[in-house]
Formats: sequence, C-alpha cells, structure tokens
Amino acid sequence: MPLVSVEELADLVPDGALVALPPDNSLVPNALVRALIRAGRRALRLLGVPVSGYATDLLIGAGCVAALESSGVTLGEAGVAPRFLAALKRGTLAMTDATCPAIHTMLQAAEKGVPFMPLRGILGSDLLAHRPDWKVINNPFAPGADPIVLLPALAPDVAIFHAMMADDDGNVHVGRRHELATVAHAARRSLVTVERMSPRNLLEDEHLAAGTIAAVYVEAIAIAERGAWPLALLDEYAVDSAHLAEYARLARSDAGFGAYLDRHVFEAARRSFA
Amino acid sequence: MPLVSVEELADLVPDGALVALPPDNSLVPNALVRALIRAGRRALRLLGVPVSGYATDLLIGAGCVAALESSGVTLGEAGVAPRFLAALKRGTLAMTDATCPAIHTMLQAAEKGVPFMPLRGILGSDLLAHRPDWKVINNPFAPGADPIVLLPALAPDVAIFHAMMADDDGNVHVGRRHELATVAHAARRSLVTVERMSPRNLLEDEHLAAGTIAAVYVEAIAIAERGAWPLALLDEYAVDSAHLAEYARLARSDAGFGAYLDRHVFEAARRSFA
Amino acid sequence: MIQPEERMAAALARLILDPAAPPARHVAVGAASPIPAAACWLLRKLGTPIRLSLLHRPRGNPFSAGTRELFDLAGQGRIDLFFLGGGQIDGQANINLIGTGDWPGTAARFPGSFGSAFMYLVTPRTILFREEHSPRVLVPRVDFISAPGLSPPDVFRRGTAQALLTGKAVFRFDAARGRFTLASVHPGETAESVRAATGFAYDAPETVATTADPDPEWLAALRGPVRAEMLETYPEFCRRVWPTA
Amino acid sequence: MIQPEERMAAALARLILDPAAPPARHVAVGAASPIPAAACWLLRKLGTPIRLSLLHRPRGNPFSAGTRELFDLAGQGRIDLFFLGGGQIDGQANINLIGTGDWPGTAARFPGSFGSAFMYLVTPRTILFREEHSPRVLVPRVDFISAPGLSPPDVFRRGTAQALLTGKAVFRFDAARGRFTLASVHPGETAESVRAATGFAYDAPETVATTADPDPEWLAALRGPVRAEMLETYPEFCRRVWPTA
Repeated sequence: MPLVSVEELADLVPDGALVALPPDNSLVPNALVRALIRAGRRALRLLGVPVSGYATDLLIGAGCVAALESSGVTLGEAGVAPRFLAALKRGTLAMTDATCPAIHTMLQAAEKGVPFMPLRGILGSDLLAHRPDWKVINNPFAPGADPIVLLPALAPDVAIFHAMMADDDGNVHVGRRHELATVAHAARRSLVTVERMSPRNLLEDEHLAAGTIAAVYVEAIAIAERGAWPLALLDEYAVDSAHLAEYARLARSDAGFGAYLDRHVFEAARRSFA
Repeated sequence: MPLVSVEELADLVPDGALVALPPDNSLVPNALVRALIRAGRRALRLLGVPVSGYATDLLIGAGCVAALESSGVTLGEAGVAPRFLAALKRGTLAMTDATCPAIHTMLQAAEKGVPFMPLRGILGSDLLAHRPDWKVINNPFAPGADPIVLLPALAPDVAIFHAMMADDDGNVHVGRRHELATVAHAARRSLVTVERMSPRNLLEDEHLAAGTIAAVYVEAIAIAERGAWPLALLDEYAVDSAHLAEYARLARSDAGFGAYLDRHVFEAARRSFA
Repeated sequence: MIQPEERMAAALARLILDPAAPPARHVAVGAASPIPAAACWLLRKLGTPIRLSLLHRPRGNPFSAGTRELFDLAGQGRIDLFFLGGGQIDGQANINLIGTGDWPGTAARFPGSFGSAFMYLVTPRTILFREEHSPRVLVPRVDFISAPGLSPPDVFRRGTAQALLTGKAVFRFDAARGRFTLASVHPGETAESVRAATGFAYDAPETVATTADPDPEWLAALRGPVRAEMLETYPEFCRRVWPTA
Repeated sequence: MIQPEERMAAALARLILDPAAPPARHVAVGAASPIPAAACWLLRKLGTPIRLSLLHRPRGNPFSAGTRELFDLAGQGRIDLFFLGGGQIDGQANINLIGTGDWPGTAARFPGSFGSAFMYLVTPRTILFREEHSPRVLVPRVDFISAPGLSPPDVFRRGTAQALLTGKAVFRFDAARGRFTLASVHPGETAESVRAATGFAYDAPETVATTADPDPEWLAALRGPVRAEMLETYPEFCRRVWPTA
C-alpha cells in the first residue's frame, strides 16, 4: 500500500470527480481538503454522506466545486454554511437535494453491486419530483396497491476520509464509524489520511478488526496528524468550536473568506513547509 | 437487561419459532442449543445464516426441528451432517434451499425495514423454481431486458448466538462477526449467551463499540462459559475437532446419536447441576 | 424565573406522556434539537423508562453502525417518536426544510431535508417543533414539501404529527381532518396574539388554556441532572439557557 | 514422490496464470477448498501479486463484516476468480450441489448450493474443481442446477467456467460452444481412461498432453511455505498430504 504525502494524495483526486465526504461529526479529512484547495482542484462533485458541513463549505468557497448532493448543509452550532448559500445564490453550484437514508441506501446498493434498492417514505415529498433518477414502482410482494421508491446505486469515484490509524497492509481503523465502511465499500477507490501508523495488522486483532476498513478498498494513505482539525476525531480530540465560529463569521463575506483561506489554507501550509 | 440462566433463556424460545443460527465458524450458542433440547422444544424452524452445521444437526437429531432454510449443511472437515441427512430421508424435515448471499440479503431487507431487496445471479438456478417467495422482475433502471431477482425481507422470530461479553446495559460484543449484527438487527428479538460480563459499557469504548450489538436488539442474556463448545469462539478457544469427529461417527446411527445426546446433553447437565 | 426553553421542554414532556398517543418506548433526537433532548432527559430523570437515542452524541449512543442504523431501526418501526422542525410548516402539517422561491431555494435556502422525508412516514408519532412562531414560518402552504403531513391511503405510513409546539403555543394535529387545533397558549400570549402570528387556518376552543409552567420538581431536574447530561452534546445551548448553573 | 494433491495444485496454479483468461488480481477461496488454496498460496509465495481472501480463516481475512462482505465485493465485480465444485458437473458446466432423485435430493443429498448460484454469475472467472472423476460426478445432465454454466444473453453475467480440473484431467470450457475440451490427462491416465470415466460428451485433440508435474522449485514451495500458511486453516489436509513435513 503506497504511503504518500497529503499533497500527493490530493493529486489522486482528478478534476470533476464525484467525491464522497463524511459529515462534520465523523472523520472529515480536513488536511486533505486543504491540500485539494491548494492544488487548485476544479469542478468536483461532492456527495455528503449523508450531510455536509465545514469541509464542503470550504471547498465551495475556494471554487473547487461544481455540484453538491446532500441531505443537509450546515455548520451545526456555528450556524448556516455561508459559502454554500452564496454559491447557490450566484448560481455557481448545482444542488441536488436528498434525504439521509436515501444516500445511505444508494451507497448500500453500490456496496452490494445491485442496480437499486427500495426505501420506504419519501412519497409525497417534493424531493421526488426533483430526482428523475429515483423511481416509484408498486411493491411486487404486496397483494394490492403499495407504491415504493427505488433508489439507484451510487458509486462515488473517490471516498476521502480521515481515520485513526493504518497498518502496513493498508487497512485503516475508523472505529464505530461504520457508515464510512459503507461509503468506502461503495466508492471506486478510497483515499485516506490517518493520525498515525499502527505497528500491527489491524485485521489480526479481533477488537480492532470490527472497526477496520480492509485494504482492498483503499488506494493510498497519507499521515496527517490532527488531520480532522478543526473538527473532532472520535475520542482523540474535540471540535475546535472557537475556530468554527471564526470561520462562520469570516465566511459571511467574500473578503473575509479570502482572508480565512490565506491564513488557514495557504499560509499555514507555507509555514509547515518552511 | 435481564440476566437469566441458560435454561431460562431456552424458555424464551417458543415451540414453532423461526430461529436464526450462526454458522459453525462463528459464535454458535451451543450451551443454549443443549438447553433447548433438554427443554423438549418442538417444531422449530431453523435458519442458517447463511449455512448450518453441528448445532443444527444436533437439534434435528433431537427432534426439535420441523423445517430448515439454509444454503449448506455440513460438519466441515468432520464430514456430512448425519442427522440432517437421516431426517431428510425419513421426510421429517421440510428443507428450503437457499444461496448464501440471498440469506444475507433477505436479512438485510428486514434490517432496513424494506419489503424486498434485489440480488444479481440466481437466474438459471433451480433454487429459483423452488422458491415461490422469490420474484423476478425486469430492472426498472435498465434501458432494455435485464431480469433481476427480488428477495423478500426475512425477519426471524429469534436470533440466538454466543458472544464474548455483555455489559450491564445489555450490549453484547461479537467482534468482527458483523454478519451477526445484521441478523440481530433483522430478528424480532435476540437471545444471547456470553462468556462473561464486561465491567464497562461496551458502546462507550471506541474500539469495542464497532464490534458491539446494541441492547436495543437484545431481549435477554445468560452467562455460559465455553458456551460455543465444541465449536470455536474467535480468538478465545479453538474448535474441539476430536469431539466433532466423535459426534460425526456416533451420529451416523440412531443409537449412536442417542448415546451422544445422553452423554453430552443430558448427563453433562445433570453433572453440572449436581 | 422560568426560561422559555424550560417551558417548552416541559410542554414537550407532557406531549410525550400523552396516554392517547402511541407509546414512546424509544425516542430519537437529532443534533439540532436541544429542547426535545431536554424533554426526553427530563422524563428519563423522573423515572419514565424511555430509551433515548441521541444521534450525534459522540459516544454511548446505541448505534454501532452510525446514523444509518437509526434509519434502519426507524424503517422497521422500532423508533416510536421523532421530532421534526421546518423552515416552513403549514396547516396540513407539511414541513419545508428546503427553501423558498424557486427550487432549491432561490429566495431563502434552508439547511435541507435531512432524514425528514423518511422519518415522518415511518415513525408512528412525530412532534413538530419550532421556536419561531410567525406568519413567515407557519404558512398557509409550504413552498416545497420536504415531508408531507398527510398521505393517500395506499402509501405506507405509520403515523404523522401528534402536535406542534412553538415559542407561543401548543397545537394538536387531527390527521383525519388534516387540521390543527390550538391546545394552549404560553404565558404572555392570548388566543388573539397567536392567531395574528399564525399564517395557517386552525381551530380553537372558545376558551383557550394556558400552557402550564414546569413545577418545581421538573425545574430542579432540568437545571440539575438534565443540564449535566446535555452539557457534552449541546454546550452552546446549556451556556445560553443555564448560564449560572 | 509427488502427491496427487500437489499435482492438482500446480495445475490450478497454471490455470490461474493463463494469460488468455481475465486477470486474477483478487481470488477468494472457500473453507472446503484446500487444493485451490494451496494453488493460490503457491503463486503468492512465488511472487505473483494476487490478493487472496480465505473465507474461513479465523483471523486476518480481509472481511471485517463477515462473509457477507465477500458476496458484496463479488457483486461489485471485485472478486476476479472463484473456485466451484459440484456433486454433479455436466458437459455444459452446470453444477449441482443440491442432490439427486427428487427435490431436494431424495436419492443422494449434497451439502447445498452455498454461494454458487450467485458467485458463478457475478465472478468474471470460475475454475471448476472436483477430485473424484467418475461417471457419477461428471454426468450428461445434472439432476438439479445449483448454478448454471450458461445464461441467456439478457441475463447479467460477468463470466463462467474457464476450466475443470479433476483427479484425472484438465478440461477447458468454451462458453460460446457450451462444451468442454480435454486439455491434458494426469500421469497414469490416457485419453481412453478419461473418456471412460467421464459421463458427458466433450472434444479432445488427436494427441492429448500429459499434465505437467510441479518442478522442484514449486514442490519445495508447496512443502515449505505453502504448507506453513495452510496449517491453521486446513489442518486435516496438511496432515494427510504432508504427514512428515
């Protein structure tokens, strides 16, 4: 399994790729997100699994994103996602609205290699009218009328996430965050940042194995200490709420967002490379 | 969460119940199986998840089983399952053949609360002709002819399994055996034996949480030390191959099987209660 | 001095206990819902045996497979009660979390539908909750339906809204009639002030009750053990509502 | 003295390496398949970069979600090669793991279909393997089809049998013609002895080759590092084939 730098990992995400991102509470690869911005990545299509937050807002603000599919976009207690709202207003972002379990289901279908999966609910929601890719059939197992939504399999080009550790074989440990396993299984390839390397094989340990995503799904790994910052990493470090509040404040204006990018994405990298 | 004896746990499985059992390599609750035999349970419908072995053969031989759905019945390196074959020949067992991923898929549908899920393959297999509950439709997402099998959700009345440990809240740890999580989620209730109690909450630990089945699915728990014997329990103890070979030899005849039952199911219990 | 949030939490707790509604053995509460969470913790601390699943609690929530497991449980009908809000809510209990203007929210954009399009139909009981009570939020007809309050008879649906709680009042929802009825107004409000602030038509009794304040036992529980439980998951909320505790 | 199992493992290894077949980057091997497992370990130990997933190895297999994950991977087309056996195998590469007589096997009952009904269709490449080579096993037409060798053109299918290896011979399968061709006979067998032991019709060249023995390097690998790897997963097999190692 190639161990690369975060910048090299970013180079493995092509312009225009459909990129799956975890929600803010769960293993967001912010170091890699900053590297994607520095690399000038363009026209990315982001998928929130199943919702989107800080990392998505940052990528949109930096001009990396052409389209977003998500069930919700918010900075949580820090408020609305300002760059998302600005891009939507300017018409520079193609937004596809979904509902959380539908995104999970479309990924599960891809994970399983089936062309679709059904899901209850959704009928009567205007989401359906704006999702020509979602179909309604009558449940073939019902004796009478029983409309049900079928959702198509959705295989992201790349899943990117941050994990606690990786081993030399390329297995990565995400603990209880098993919804990440689903997207890692569903995506054509996964690019992973980790806090550290594990000296032992993660799949050989019965306790760690359950929270481990196997190397078969992983294309490359980079070490990024505190790579989820300013978001939390499970038990290891907490969310930097003050930083998120500062982001929410600055990102309200184009100038403020530009200053934020300069300081926390570009200058910070120059400092660390100096 | 009620902590009960193994005999009390057996009392929670009603005659005629659809009971899901794990495969021989994974957390089979043999102490509970012996208790079911001693309790004289009748007309059970067993489901192999996805295959069946020693425990199923034992229950069939003891007259507890009216029907079996499974993708394979074998004692592994110990050979054929003699009581299964005898019951089939006598016509006392209603056998429903399946294929492993179909059983996983039917349980996944129940887990998700959807009436069906599709699966590739199976078309052209005679299994299909003997499964009127499996339907073929044309894939609604395909531009042309693309037949695909739909499998109905299957919710066992009871899932029974053996786990490494439980905590006071009723969470149980099964490590990497996540296919057990699916059947535990899919079943109406799970009855679990464990080697030991954990002094701490299993869901509070990031490492253990990933391999933990939450109490919400668990109806009752009993402690059964070496409760998977003569089968293996993950890293904790190995399969007792000599015992399985002895079972395979004795169970070839009615008399031999009777002697085995007396010795290892009835007398062993009398000894431990004495 | 009773905080408005304390009063709303107590009002929600009474709605949860309503013996006429389907049982609430397992209640799930989302990240953006501190007041519903406070209501559930209040009942737990007072001894009501409800299972409470806090979706974004970092540890100790019942889901070892992430939030997908919540939706799976709900799909099975094993989540009894859920709370939903809305950028807009209308008189037929439709909710809109998308936005206003043209799709997908050219005039105002809300955060998105989250799980609402699914949860509203598969959960036996939903309590609608929105602090802001204004004609902007409570509209005659939502611009977009994230999740419908009513469904045709052939659509699989386990339940719908039991009630709507706002910063001014409690409404009950009658699914058969597709209409809200004013149940009580919070202290400081009147039937008329609520009518003026509500954009949708609803029924009201001749004499409208006042929403009861939490009694001293409930207040003590809220300010003590409930706050202690919520501090990790909702730090901003706790600092705002109980700054000196 | 070369063991028959060693010769079959080497023959399988050569079939896996066949450059004309689809690539075998990820091979899965089941619990009941020690000879296919030996073939894969042999290639690994000799430096071929194949990913090998042993389904019933208690630890260290690549599946953190149990065997369901294997079937999911296969469903995606990410398992390149699988091995299947059969209580009966016929000339169109149909396999029967159910039984004979009336359904579900009143005359003889086999263990069951396991994953075959799925794997045979979703895997780009399957090698059929059965040690017993007799008219009882290799039949004109299987009593029941667990998994079909051929499918109509509108049925989703990624591949079918590449070859059939038995204790007597190697056959190639031509899916377009739906027919086996004898590729080689093991030492001690002849074209005639194989024909007599085979219940289905097949093609054969005028002069039939003899299955090559493993060379000293391969034999040393089988008896050394391959045996060491297999001891935990297939103890009975290792004791039988390599008793004095």
